[in-house]
Formats: sequence, structure tokens, C-alpha cells
Amino acid sequence: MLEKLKTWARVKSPWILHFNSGACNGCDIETLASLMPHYDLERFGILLKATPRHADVLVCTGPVTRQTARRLKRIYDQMPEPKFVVAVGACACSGGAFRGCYNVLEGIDKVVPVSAYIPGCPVRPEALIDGVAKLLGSLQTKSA
Amino acid sequence: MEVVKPLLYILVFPGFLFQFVFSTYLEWMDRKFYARMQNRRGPLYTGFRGVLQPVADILKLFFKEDIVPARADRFMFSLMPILGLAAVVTAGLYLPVWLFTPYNSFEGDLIVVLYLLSLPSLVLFLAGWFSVSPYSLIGATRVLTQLFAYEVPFFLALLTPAVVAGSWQIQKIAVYPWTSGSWWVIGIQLLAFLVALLTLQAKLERVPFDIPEAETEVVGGPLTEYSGKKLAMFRIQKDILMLVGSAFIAALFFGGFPGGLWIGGLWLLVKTSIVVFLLSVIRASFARIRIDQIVTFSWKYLAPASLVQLLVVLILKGNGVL
Amino acid sequence: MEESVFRLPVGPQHPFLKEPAKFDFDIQGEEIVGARMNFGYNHRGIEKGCEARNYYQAMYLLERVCGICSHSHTTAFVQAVEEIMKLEVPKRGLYLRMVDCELERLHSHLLWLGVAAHEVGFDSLFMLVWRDRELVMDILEKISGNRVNYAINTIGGVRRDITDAQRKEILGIMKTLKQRLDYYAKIGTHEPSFVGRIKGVGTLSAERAAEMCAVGPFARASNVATDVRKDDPYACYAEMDFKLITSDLCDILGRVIVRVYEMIESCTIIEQLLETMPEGEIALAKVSRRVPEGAAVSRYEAPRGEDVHFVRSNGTDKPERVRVRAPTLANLEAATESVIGAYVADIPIAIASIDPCFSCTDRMAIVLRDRKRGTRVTTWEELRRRGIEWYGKNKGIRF
Amino acid sequence: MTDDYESRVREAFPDSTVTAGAKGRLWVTLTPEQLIPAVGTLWERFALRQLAVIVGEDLRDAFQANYVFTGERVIILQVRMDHDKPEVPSLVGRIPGAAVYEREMKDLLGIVPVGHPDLRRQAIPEDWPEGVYPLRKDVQIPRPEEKAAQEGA
Amino acid sequence: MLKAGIFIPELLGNLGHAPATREYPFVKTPVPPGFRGTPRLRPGLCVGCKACMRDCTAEAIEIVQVPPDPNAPPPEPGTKNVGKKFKMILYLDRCVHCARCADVCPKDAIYLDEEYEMANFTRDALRLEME
Ligand code: SF4
Ligand code: SF4
Ligand code: SF4
Ligand code: SF4
Ligand code: SF4
Ligand code: SF4
Ligand code: SF4
Ligand code: SF4
Repeated sequence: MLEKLKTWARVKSPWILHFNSGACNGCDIETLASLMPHYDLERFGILLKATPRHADVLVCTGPVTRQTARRLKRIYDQMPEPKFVVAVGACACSGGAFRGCYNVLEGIDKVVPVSAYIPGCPVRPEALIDGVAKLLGSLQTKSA
Repeated sequence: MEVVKPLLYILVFPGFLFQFVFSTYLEWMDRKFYARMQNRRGPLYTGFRGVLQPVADILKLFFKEDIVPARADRFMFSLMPILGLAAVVTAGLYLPVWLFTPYNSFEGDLIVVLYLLSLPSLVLFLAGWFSVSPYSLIGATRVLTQLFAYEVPFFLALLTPAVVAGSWQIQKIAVYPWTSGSWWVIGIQLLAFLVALLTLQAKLERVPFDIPEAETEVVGGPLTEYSGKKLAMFRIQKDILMLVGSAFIAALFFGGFPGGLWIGGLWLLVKTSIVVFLLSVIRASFARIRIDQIVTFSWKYLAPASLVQLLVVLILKGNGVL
Repeated sequence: MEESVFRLPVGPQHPFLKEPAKFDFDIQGEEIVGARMNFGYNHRGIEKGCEARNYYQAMYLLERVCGICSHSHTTAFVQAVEEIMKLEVPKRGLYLRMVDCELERLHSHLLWLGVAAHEVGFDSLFMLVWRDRELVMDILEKISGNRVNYAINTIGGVRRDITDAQRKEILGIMKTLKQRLDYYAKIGTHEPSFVGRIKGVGTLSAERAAEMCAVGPFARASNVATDVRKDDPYACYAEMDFKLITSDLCDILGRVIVRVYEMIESCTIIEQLLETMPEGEIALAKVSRRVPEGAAVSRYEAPRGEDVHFVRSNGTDKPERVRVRAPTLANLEAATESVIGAYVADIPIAIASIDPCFSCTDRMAIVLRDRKRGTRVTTWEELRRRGIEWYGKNKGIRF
Repeated sequence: MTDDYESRVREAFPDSTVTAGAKGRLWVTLTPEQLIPAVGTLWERFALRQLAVIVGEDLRDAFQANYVFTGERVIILQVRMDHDKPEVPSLVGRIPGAAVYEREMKDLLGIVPVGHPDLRRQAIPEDWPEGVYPLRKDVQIPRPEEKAAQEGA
Repeated sequence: MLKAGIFIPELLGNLGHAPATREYPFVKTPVPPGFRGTPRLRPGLCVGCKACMRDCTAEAIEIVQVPPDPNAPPPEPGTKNVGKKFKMILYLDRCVHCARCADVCPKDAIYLDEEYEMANFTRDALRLEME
């Protein structure tokens, strides 16, 4: 019962923190755009938070440049458990267009564990919503 | 029995449980109004139309890991959320909910409530201060600066109905328009009502007065370092503060509760909702002002306005119109 | 140090920055007395990456220098390559390129207006502006197939034509958009709390702007009439009839005004383009994959100002050297200066007012330091005495 | 098509080859020693003050720095230097804005702007190996490993 | 020039009409024609020239020859062997949807469909094989 309540609350109120680890901005704009009236992520209780301490889901864009890698790790560590990381965009998944550039690590999963990958360049806001919905769906089934 | 009754008061009605339910409902309404004004939907899928959204938020926070930053003062850091919550819940006990007199109503409880309502700001200041991170320190100083700016106009504005009713007891002020039969006093206090509304907004640290928590400037302000349960307590505190604040303003300016339990209850709901609606209109239609601007604003406009209002009421009173 | 100066680090992850960059501000109370910027968080090595790719791959890579002016970078690059190859792009192709370019300007300025509103906590304006931005995004998606990285350019022209139905639709949307823009111009200049936050903040005088080589709307808001579209017209801008918007307010309010009216001009340009669009091919049919040896510099007026690309080819199908100079880089220095003396609360909006984006800039570290506002003059005089004329006014900027 | 402007430029740089490119762009070759006076000439005779960008290049047998000045016309000063001695005089004294580009040139190509006041790293990370200049042609940077699972099939 | 509350009419007006929010994910938003979604291979058309592989911006395509099925009946004597068969491995986690592959393919064997909701939990799941 308590478990159920826990998952319910968790699924209904995922607060996100957005981190750009060297993205081209495309995915960042789309992340923001998905909070806007047309897509309105708040419908699902998703709020964009400013500090890692308040967040449940780290929405990370970008191929992880060498300079941001440490930051990314630190922000991840600052987040309270349970926490999830969503890799948004081709670059966050694997480096995308930036594969082979000398200053990128090619993918967030090189630095922090990733719970869901959303491919696209950029991901459409719809795809983002879809990805988050899939992640939440998996949480629900996992605990059920 | 003697023990159970006050306990019930504190924990269930009109204490914590009632306040919690009511206040989450108000938060939902506020978010909904705000979203709709921005042409979007707001919380929608948590419970009916999203009513349970605030509850889900708080519950989720309770189930989360609770981190105390290494640099923070552990004891004070943990004490603050509880203190803040206690203050607002106590203030809420004096809320004239319906017809029956609050458990511990007494002559002068208005002052006590005003005092209790400024406690959360102090708590916030201390919370920021003891979490020792640059953002929370700046946030904390801002809380304090802002406090000095709005507190005086807030007091003055709430003084008006007290003077009109000639009492310091919330209960009496609230029933005054009804018992005296002079409905129209609601009309002449509009200016004070406006000031009270704005200063309440400042107390709640919402746009345009959300300076201490300005996301784009100081991240999360005093609460930057809080997470998990403690953050949840702060959220409850904020919600209840909104409930208590708006219910008080509603009670003092719109009068009490005619017509028994149900109609009285409904009236409470309606008038509080109206105040919350006005608050969210304010939130939606302004940009955040700067800390120096709020100080000038409140000393240049708000304080004089509330003084003028007080003067008007005093003159009317002196001439025996009231 | 008279009073305790307290350091406020901002970034690289901070709500007001959509991109990673780090600033250190020295503050006294609420006043900023010093500022330092550290970039490089977004350095991905694109320039080297280009050398390992062929021209087409490099073009798509450069498109991803940044998603806000993705079209700007490809256009600047493609222009340079076409210059080396001496290609004559069909007129319809150029027109289509310009349509995209102006649409991009619209979406970028709308984005900026929203973000600027958000920086000062004016979320309702943010939401509504971004709602209307979706109009532009929808057009862009319809004509290019993607919302952000349009990939419309190709060497020798563009990849997609627009249909007559789309043309009509865009003209219709331009009308609505113009009305909305007029409305936002009104809000932006009349809403007291908003104006209160942006008026007189982050000022940069016309002389300083010219000296510091500021570009784009940022310079135009300081009354410097600079616009590559006018100064060194590329594509068919010489044939277009549009005004160069400037403002003499020199503050953030001026930047808001310039951008909003520029958007209205953009709408006008798009209308002209669509109405006079010539028939014909949209791209050259056959373009060699190898680019003859040579070098070219291409200038382009991106939404944020002048974007300069340098391309050197070596006769193979891969570029020898690609260099990107983003507009933000030219502006940041000036922006850092405009922050000093402001309040902490003004940092986001002052930095945001140049519309910074570090995706392609990300390379600098400025140290700006002067303890009290008074010392500015002294340093200034000192430097002057040392005979560093002109730029000596840079008072205490240490690189 | 030699116009008036171009002949004036040719006149101003007698020792250099001046090539006219598309759109009236002028490419002027220089040696490192000639750079500072040349910038002065541009400044005084042509009122070209805006340094748009400095582009460092590795031409394999030599290094070259291209100084792009924009204004009425675009003039590009091309400074060629030996591969063994990649040094140019710094322009910071004259144009503070050049500092950023020079620093980057140093970071990415190892071209040293002599007389630059502050040559800390700016583009590449702090833990980057000393003496490796990513934009040099002979530098190969190993790529990070793909995740094993990816390469599976 | 300043007018307090100038924004309020618009905001209150918004209360009066329906929000701009699209009902996604409950109602799918249609993508415009020409949308660049996921690259797909028409295996019958591919001749294995690998032009797409060479030009792919993100190294996202791999074209490999399918080993002939040992169980398949041997080609009838007299008929020409239909030829080699190819399959495409698409690393969807890398693809940047630039459509260069579709442009460059001489046989129009690649096209981009309209699929964009491809989120998944592992990168392996994003590796698509098309025969
Ligand atoms: S996936 Fe594409 S759009 Fe997104 S950040 Fe990376 S390059 Fe930009
Ligand atoms: S624009 Fe707003 S939501 Fe976005 S990062 Fe900045 S503060 Fe956060
Ligand atoms: S500074 Fe920008 S353009 Fe230059 S290599 Fe880095 S990411 Fe690429
Ligand atoms: S100028 Fe800014 S917005 Fe434009 S491409 Fe560069 S980083 Fe992006
Ligand atoms: S060899 Fe010639 S025809 Fe063939 S791809 Fe290269 S440039 Fe084109
Ligand atoms: S099909 Fe065309 S591109 Fe492919 S190998 Fe043959 S000639 Fe080359
Ligand atoms: S769309 Fe672009 S990135 Fe994707 S497979 Fe084709 S060429 Fe590669
Ligand atoms: S370019 Fe077309 S034909 Fe050639 S390998 Fe790719 S899919 Fe096959």
C-alpha cells in the first residue's frame, strides 16, 4: 500500500532539472518549448526546477564536453535519491553529429547512468513527452 | 477528554489536517488559474483535473532522500522547517472558520496572528543562513530586506478593519459587518484591502515580489539546499501560509460567516478562493521587481496608502458615521 | 578592500543560462563590483571535426554549432564554399534561403523576448510569446521537415521548394504575427514592472559599443547602425526594402524595442520575398564534391549579429580549415562591462540582453575588475596616460 | 577589375601580394614583422578598425594567421610563419579584442602571440595535455571507447 | 507612457477561451508532410554502394551484405542470380535526421518516415536492423 502510494506520488510529480552538457541548444529550446502552452508539461505535474536538490529527473542534452563532464557528475551526485537521467537528443545518446570531435565524450552514459534515451535531433517536444511518459510508465510497472 | 479535544483541534480541525487539505486545494486552484491565464492547462491528470497534484508533490518529497549539505549547521538546518510549519499551523488555529468561536480566541489575538505570520519569513531567513551556500545566503538577506519593506504596510492595512470594528479580536472584526448591519464598510476599506493583498503577495514571495526565490537570479533562494522531507515541510508551510493569509484577509475585509455551518463554510471557500484568484492574477501580470524597487514601492506607495486609509476610517469613526 | 566582497559563482549550470558557461561575480551587498567569465564548457572541437568530414557532413555538423541560428551557420558556410567554387546559385534558391533566414530571425527574437521576460520573472509574457513562436516553428517545420535543424541549405542552393499553398499560409501567418508583435511592443514598453526592470539597466553608450566592436541588435540598440544585410549585402538583400532599426536608449529597453521592431521588418521582408519570388530552379543540378583550392571569408547577419566564417579548401572533398566567429563572442566583452555597477538581480537580464549563446562562442575568459565605481575613472585615466589611445578606455579589463 | 580602393591598398602594401577575391575582398600577405605596421596602416589610411576574427591555420609546411578586418571593405592580412617558429606579435596593445582570438590560436594551434599579457587556457580543458594542439594537422586524438554492447553485433 | 495592469485584459481574456495546449500524447499531433523522421531502407532497391555510409553526418548507417541463406533453394539453373542482398543497420541513437542519406542514395533506397517517438531504455534497443 505504502509502496503503491510512493510510486503514485513519484509518477505524478516528476520534477526535472535541465542540464546542457555542450548541446547545440536545439534540444534545450525544445525542452523549454515543451513547457510552453502548446505542450504544457505541467499537465503531468512536471515542473522545471532550478536546483539539483529539488529535482527527480535530470534531463540532459549535449554530447558531454570534457569540461562539463565533471559538472555533470557533481550535479548528478547532488540530486537526492531516487533519481533518473534522461538523455535527450542524438548527442546526449551517443555524440550524434559531434562524434569524432576531440573534445566530446560522446554520450552521457559515459559519465552517469542513463534511464532513458530519447533520440532525435532535436527531439520534438512530443518525442520528449513520449520519452518521459515511457520512463514513468516503466516506473509504474516495475513497482507493480 | 480534556487532552483529546485540544489535540483534535491542533491535528485535525481547524488544525493541521484541515489546513493541509484546504491549502493543497488552494495551491491547485492557484496553479490552475495561473496556467489558464497563460493559455495552458496546468495540472490535469493527477486526480480529478489535477486536484491532487500538490498532494502528490508533497508526498513524493517525503519519500525522497533527505540531504543535509556538509557545510550546513545540521541542527538549525533541520529545525527550521518544523518551526516554520508550527508557526503557520498555530496561526491557522485562530482562523475563524465557521460560526463557532475558535478554540482559543481572545481579545488581541489579531496581534498574535500577525506575529505568527511574520515568523515564516524569519524562519526562511535562518534556513537560508544556516545552509551556507552563496545562493541561499543571498536569498536569506533578501528575505530580511523584503520583510522590512512589506511588514509595516501589512500591519497598517490590517489595522483598518480592526479600527472599524473597534476590536482586536479577529472573531469580532469578522462578524462586525453582519452584527452592526453596516455592510457598506466593506466598500470603504478597499484601499486597505488592496494594500493587504499586495503585501500578502510579498509575504508569500510570489511574483512580483519573489525576489528571495528568484529562480533566474539566486536559483532556489534560501531553499536551494533543501531536499526531501524538509523541502516538503517548507512547501506545506507555504501553502498553509497562503491559506491562512488569504483566509484572514477575506475574514477581516469581507466579513465573517452568515448563515450557519454549510453556507458559512461555502462562504469561507468562496471568499478565500476570490483572494487566491486575485493573488494569481497579480502573479501572472507583473514582472519581478528588484529589491530596491520593492523597498521604495512599499514606503512610497503602500505605507502612505494604508495610512490614508486608516485616516479616513478614523475620521469617519470620529464623526460617528461608523 | 573596504567592504567584504563576496563571490557569487554563476554556472555552468544555472537557471538563467540555457547553456553552460561560468561567471564569477564579485558583489558587495547587492551591487556587482567585478565580473569574470569562463567559457569553454561548450567547446566541442567542431572546427577540427569539420576537417575530418566532407563538405556535406561538415555543413550538417556546422548546423549543429547551435540550434538557434542553425540556418545562419550553414548559410555562412555554404556561401563561403560557393564563393570558392564560384557557383552562381539560382535566384529562387537564394530567395528561399532568405525566407528561412528571416523566419529564423523571427523565431530567435521571439525566443529571446520570452527568455528576457522570464529572466525578470515575467512568466506570463514568456509563455505567451513562446506560444506565438510556435506559429513560426510550425512554418519552419512545414517547409523544412524539422523544427530546429532545418537542413535546408545545400551547396549550390536549397534542398526544398515551397508550394503555393505553403506560400499563402505563410503570408497569412505573417499577418497574425505582425498584430501580435505590435501588441508585444506595447506590453514591452508600457508594463510598469517590466519596464522598471529593464529601463536604464545594462547601459552601453553608442561610443563604447562602436569601440568594442559590438554587433547585431545589441549594437543597434546602442544606436550603432550596423547590419551586414545593409553593409555588405549577401544573397538578394540588396533588392529588399527594409529598415534598419536602431534605438538611442542604449539599455535593455532599447534592445527589446530593436528586436521587436526588427521582427516586424522581418515579416515585411518575408512578405516581399514570397510575393516576388522568381520561378525556376532551386539549386544547381550538378555540383562537384571536390572543392578547388582556395579560401573565402563569408559574412552573414545572424539574429544576434554578424557571423563570420572562414573556409579554406585544399582541392579534396574535405575542408582544410573552417573557422567560425559567432556574434556573441563579439558582444560578450561589452556585456560584461555593462553589468558592473548593476544589482545582482540585474545579472540575468543584462547578460541575457545580448542574447548570449555559448555554443559557438565558448572560448573566452574575461576578467573585469574594479572595486568601486569611482575607481573606474582613475584606471581609465591611468591607462590613457600610458598612451594606449582609443582602446585605453577599456578601464581595467584584463584578458 | 581594379578599382580605386584596391589600388590604394596595393600602394599601401608595396612589399606584399594583394589578391582580390570575390565581393571585393582583399587578401594581403605579410611577414610577422610587418604585421603591426600593417595594422597601423589599415587603421590610419583606411579607417579599418574592426577586427572580426583571427584565423590560425596549419598549412603543414608553415603556419598562417589570417586577420580579418571588416569595415567599408573586407581586408584579410595573411601572416605566414615558419613551422618551427610559430610566433606572431600580439595585437593586444592596439586592439584589446584581439586577445581572445590570439589566446585561442595559442590553445588550438600553438601559435604564440608574442607580448600577449595573459596566455592561460581558454578553449581547451585544464587537464588537456601540455603541448598538444588539437587543430594541428599531425595531431590525432583518440576517440573514447564506444560502449561494448554497442559494438556487439 | 506606463500603464499599470496593461497585461491583465489579455490574461483574463485567456480564461475565457480554450487553452492552446495540444492533447498530446492522447491525441497524436500529425507531422507535416516531408517531416524528417527515422531513416528506413527499402532493401530490394539497395545496391550496396555505401554512398549513404560515406556521407552520413553521424556515422549512423552501416550497410552490410546479408550472407546468402544456406537453406534457400539454389538458383535455378539458367536464371541469373538475383544478386546480393544488403541490410542496413541504423544506429538511431546517432542519427541526426539530416536526410543526407536519402539525398545521396542513387537508387532511392532510403527514405525518412514520420516516426519520431523512438524513446527507449537502452541504446541497444535503438539499433535498428532493416533487411
Ligand atoms: S541532438 Fe541535435 S539538436 Fe539536440 S543538442 Fe544535439 S545536435 Fe543539437
Ligand atoms: S529560461 Fe527559465 S526555465 Fe529555462 S533555464 Fe532559464 S531559468 Fe530555467
Ligand atoms: S569554439 Fe565552438 S566552433 Fe570552435 S571548436 Fe569549439 S565548439 Fe567548435
Ligand atoms: S550565435 Fe549563438 S544562437 Fe547563434 S549559432 Fe551561435 S551560439 Fe547559437
Ligand atoms: S568523383 Fe566526381 S562525380 Fe564522382 S562523386 Fe566525386 S565529384 Fe562527384
Ligand atoms: S551507385 Fe553510384 S554512388 Fe554508389 S558506387 Fe555506384 S556510382 Fe558510386
Ligand atoms: S539522416 Fe543523416 S544522420 Fe541519419 S542516417 Fe541519414 S545521413 Fe545519417
Ligand atoms: S546509398 Fe542507397 S543504394 Fe547505396 S548503400 Fe546506401 S541505401 Fe544502398
